[in-house]
Amino acid sequence: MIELSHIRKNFGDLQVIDDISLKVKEGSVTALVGPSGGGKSTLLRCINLLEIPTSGTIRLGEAVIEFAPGKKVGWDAVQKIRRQTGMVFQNFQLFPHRTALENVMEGLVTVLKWPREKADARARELLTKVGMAHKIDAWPSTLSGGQQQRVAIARALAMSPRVLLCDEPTSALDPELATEVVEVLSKLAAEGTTMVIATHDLRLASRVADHAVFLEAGKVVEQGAADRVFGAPEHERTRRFVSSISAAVQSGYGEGI
Amino acid sequence: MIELSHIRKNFGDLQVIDDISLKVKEGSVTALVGPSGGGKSTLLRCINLLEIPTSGTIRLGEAVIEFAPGKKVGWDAVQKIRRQTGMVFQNFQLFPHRTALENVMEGLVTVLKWPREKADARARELLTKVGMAHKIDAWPSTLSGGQQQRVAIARALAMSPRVLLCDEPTSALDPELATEVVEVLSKLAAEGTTMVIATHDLRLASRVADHAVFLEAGKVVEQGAADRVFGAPEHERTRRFVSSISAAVQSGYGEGI
Amino acid sequence: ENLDKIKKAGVIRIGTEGTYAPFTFHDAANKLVGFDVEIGEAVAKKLGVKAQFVEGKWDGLIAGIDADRYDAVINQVGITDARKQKYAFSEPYIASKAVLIVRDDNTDIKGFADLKGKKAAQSLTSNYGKMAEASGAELVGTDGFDQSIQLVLTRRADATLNDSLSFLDFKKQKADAPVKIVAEQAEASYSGILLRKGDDELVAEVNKALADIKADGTYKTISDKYFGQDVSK
Amino acid sequence: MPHWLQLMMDSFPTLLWAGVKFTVPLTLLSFAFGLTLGLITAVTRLFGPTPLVLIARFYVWVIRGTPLLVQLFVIFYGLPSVGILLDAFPAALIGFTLNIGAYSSEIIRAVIASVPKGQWEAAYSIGMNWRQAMARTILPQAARVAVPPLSNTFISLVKDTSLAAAITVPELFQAAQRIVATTYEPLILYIQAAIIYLALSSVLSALQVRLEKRFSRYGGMLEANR
Amino acid sequence: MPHWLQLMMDSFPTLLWAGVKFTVPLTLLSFAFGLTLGLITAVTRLFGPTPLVLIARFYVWVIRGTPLLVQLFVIFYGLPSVGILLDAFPAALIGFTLNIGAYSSEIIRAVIASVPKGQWEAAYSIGMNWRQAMARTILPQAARVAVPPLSNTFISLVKDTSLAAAITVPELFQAAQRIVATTYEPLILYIQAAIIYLALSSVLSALQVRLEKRFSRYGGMLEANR
Ligand SMILES: Nc1ncnc2c1ncn2[C@@H]1O[C@H](COP(=O)(O)OP(=O)(O)OP(=O)(O)O)[C@@H](O)[C@H]1O
Ligand SMILES: Nc1ncnc2c1ncn2[C@@H]1O[C@H](COP(=O)(O)OP(=O)(O)OP(=O)(O)O)[C@@H](O)[C@H]1O
Ligand SMILES: [Mg+2]
Ligand SMILES: [Mg+2]
Repeated sequence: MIELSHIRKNFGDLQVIDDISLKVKEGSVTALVGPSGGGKSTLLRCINLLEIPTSGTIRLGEAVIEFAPGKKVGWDAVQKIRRQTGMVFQNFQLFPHRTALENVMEGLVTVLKWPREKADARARELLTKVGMAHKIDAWPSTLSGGQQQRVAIARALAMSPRVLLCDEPTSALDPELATEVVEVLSKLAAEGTTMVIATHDLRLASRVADHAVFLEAGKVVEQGAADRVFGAPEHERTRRFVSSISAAVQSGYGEGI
Repeated sequence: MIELSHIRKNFGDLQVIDDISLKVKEGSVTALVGPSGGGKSTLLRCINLLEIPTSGTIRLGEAVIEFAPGKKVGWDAVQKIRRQTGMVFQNFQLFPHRTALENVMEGLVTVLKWPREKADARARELLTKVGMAHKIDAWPSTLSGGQQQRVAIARALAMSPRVLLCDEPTSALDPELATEVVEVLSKLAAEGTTMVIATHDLRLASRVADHAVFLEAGKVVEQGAADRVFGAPEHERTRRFVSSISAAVQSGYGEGI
Repeated sequence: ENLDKIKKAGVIRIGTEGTYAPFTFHDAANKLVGFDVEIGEAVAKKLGVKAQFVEGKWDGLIAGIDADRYDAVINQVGITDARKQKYAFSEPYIASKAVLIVRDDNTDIKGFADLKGKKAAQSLTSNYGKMAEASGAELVGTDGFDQSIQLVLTRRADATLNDSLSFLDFKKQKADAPVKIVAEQAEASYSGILLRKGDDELVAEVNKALADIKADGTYKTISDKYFGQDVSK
Repeated sequence: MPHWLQLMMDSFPTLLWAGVKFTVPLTLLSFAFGLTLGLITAVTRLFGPTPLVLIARFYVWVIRGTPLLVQLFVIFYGLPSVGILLDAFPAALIGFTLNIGAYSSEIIRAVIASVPKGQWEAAYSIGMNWRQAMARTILPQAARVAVPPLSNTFISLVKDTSLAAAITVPELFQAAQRIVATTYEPLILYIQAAIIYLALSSVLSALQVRLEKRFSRYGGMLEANR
Repeated sequence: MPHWLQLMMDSFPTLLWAGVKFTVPLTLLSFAFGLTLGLITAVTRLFGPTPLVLIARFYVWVIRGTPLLVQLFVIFYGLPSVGILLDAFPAALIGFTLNIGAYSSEIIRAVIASVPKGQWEAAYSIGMNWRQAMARTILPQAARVAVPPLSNTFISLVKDTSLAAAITVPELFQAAQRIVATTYEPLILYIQAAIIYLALSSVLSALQVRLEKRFSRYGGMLEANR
């Protein structure tokens, strides 16, 4: 479904993605984990070309684009890839001038040209799913962090993309809600949507991911089946990272459980 | 240290904080937990008067302000409270036109009138503490989510406030970093800073908090010693909320540990 | 060949300001009237065509004849050597004398010679400006006679030069304005109809028309109507 | 009745009529065309290929840099020498349109650029193309900041139309000057004209307030007195 | 040498001198004063008590709504009747300052309001008072959007100073008119004046580009051609 080969991304002199190759199977869920600043967001943004990679090749379905420094990428090709992908941004990026409902309807009406009533019904359904039925007409600026995040998720889901890219989709959610949202996402995955999720919530990752990729400093340190990467990491670095949570769990409320 | 009595906050017809009374002892750490939209951020913002409560009384150190609908609050009184409090915002709110270093120096130079070199040294020290030494001269717009959050924490710490209000201070951090940041905060608490932390990371909460407050729909459902609230919650609602994580842990990567 | 064009169109286009009483201005019914306007109409009639007036500001008026926006300018254009170099003029159709205007209470200025070192408010594009300058006055630029008078009234300028006819019109409107004439120029200056160069036929026809209206009394009627006297000399 | 009041009342219909007949249509038409031109210019400068960007910059540079009066002169009196003879009204319309286009393009460019990049990304991420992103996401947000400076431009235009008098358009101010020519009361007549201009601009100011309210209703910024 | 070129070369020093002596100082002084007045007015409208807000709105309404020429006339020819007799230059300076103040206040108000509320909160949260927040947090961010519309106002001003001729200030355009009076070449002289205006505005345009770069270096928005 998605195939990245030798993707690099530089910002000026800074190499943020360093020769990453990755395959994501249709209908699978891939978790991108790793320390802050490791390049998770950037990699996700490269997949739907919000950042144009410095070099490498991206294949998404039938669309293939090759990148090289100085080479311009055709708008059509970009658009072809973007039409197949949805994205939940780390900082939500809701449209401030549209209500929660309108945010979710926007793509349906503008891009898919659905009639308003149909779009309205679908948007309400999705907002209800993420527990936002009571805030349908609220402006984003009046929503709490978790509420904004849920609208952002609903907005991305609305387009029923073949590929859903989620950047920390539960970072602002309390554990209960996170679990619910994870459920929604799992169901989506089961229905065949391909997902790539950047997250530092290893619980979420291990719960929904088939495949896990551990990214640090723009390089893939370890990747493989999620169970294996989280359960029995091969690399020392990965082991330390994964264990940091168990440590926290053990020393913290974990005692109380 | 901080005493809220009968605080209410309405946005138009919507009552977001509903008669909350709360005492926070000097040097203690209070965790505000609860579902998304429960009013955690709003309550924090009421404490340093970024939102003016609709009614109630706030005491912070020697400053006491009483609120009533239609009653104007003096700027001096507000400023007196704000000078004693620092805040880490849920969405960071870095100054986009200042580099990471300048963001941290800003308060020292402008408010405390420190000489530039002294402020510079202090800012570097803090940024190093939160693992941001390598991004000292970066603009906020080029920082990853977690990096922004760490700068925001450093900015708040720089002012050495008597009271530190943290709104989801680890939401964008990976578990390793979260642990480190929690350590920094714990040390601060040990040194006598009073802290109120809104968080959905119950591990963090149980790790650093003396006192826990469970907020839902603007009301306090349960409060008490953190150990007790997380370990043996009295209320059915709290129990369910706390158990949602243990559930996640058990079904998720917890198995692998 | 311009003459042919005019004849063929049946219209002569005349540029004028429309804001210079009593020569070219709008009456209470907002109709364009005035001495120059009626002269233009009378001349056109003699040419066997209709007069069509185009109103614009002074600087534009001159540019407009270059750009062929009209065939003639009738707007109290003084006949000077400088202008003759670029444009053709008809025979003069009016003679006027420059007068020196000061405030009632001004006793310093008694004649043109006293202008030396004094401030004269003048429309810069007019002949009078040059006359004042020649007398040694320092010029204060204005957009027209009405402003020049204002400057004199507010003592920002000591004097203004203009033609006697305009001043009379002004006094008619504002009898109690505290200004007076202290001197009159000895020799009259003449204004003519401004035409493009290189069209001698048209100049000749216009001159003939001017002569005709003087001969048949039309000119006198117009002159009496606006000034109560014959202003051709 | 005092003299000045009489004069004002007498001249009022004449001035108003000149305003309605020339000033208002000239203002409205050149603003509509100019705003379109400004949007095109702004978008070209932000997104166009380099040659077009240079042309757009040149256009803005020349038009902003030279007096409107001179531009009108060139269009009306200068173009005939290259065989283009325009009537006064169309000449004025072209001049004002070019002007509004240049000034408004700077404003539009600034406000488009002020919308955070993330909003483009959000629009693209739900599959919008550039045009849709611009129309539905960027411009509505940019409009909020654009309204006051654009209405500055619009309201200036109302009064700048008086320059059309220089190229023989008998608009409001010219009408006032005509009356001054026979009454020698510039102050009274000009104030009279100013009152009518003020009435026209007040309509625009009221529109501005409405638009500002409309574009700001989604909050997220300072609640402030206006 | 063709006639027109000769004429241009002859008149150039005269025009330039008028520009340097009157146009430039008038522009710079009235912009400096006007911008200060605009900032005060904008802040009053955003944060002031209601009576002051009403006064500020009235000021903006009247000044934006009436022609600059009339304002100059009233100051120069009208005020003497109440005993205030100003020289031409100060009268012009007052008129232009009031104008820049009104127009720029609208721009400043819009851009101040465009900075997200969260930035005020961030500034307050580290203990800044209102003044510090404004000076160090809000205005620097607002400046990014403000530069193009403000430079519109500034560049317009350069050319509007020609209106000062109406109240006898012998500035650049009037110098051109004086030469027109003897040469009857308005088009050539006006183009000549336009070239000098263009040179003056080019300095401002260059300044605008520099300021835009400076205020935008922190990124977060569209990378675009300019
Ligand atoms: N526009 C940019 N210009 C320069 N550097 C950038 C830019 N965007 C990202 N970076 C840098 O690239 C690195 C990777 O950033 P990225 O946002 O991908 O990290 P991340 O893995 O998502 O981190 P987090 O978990 O904190 O969100 C960071 O060091 C960041 O500072
Ligand atoms: N300015 C506002 N206007 C109207 N409603 C608001 C405003 N700010 C917050 N609210 C509402 O108040 C409620 C509480 O919001 P708050 O941000 O305090 O929640 P929270 O507990 O911090 O949630 P989260 O965990 O999602 O951040 C929410 O329902 C929100 O929609
Ligand atoms: Mg990220
Ligand atoms: Mg919150």
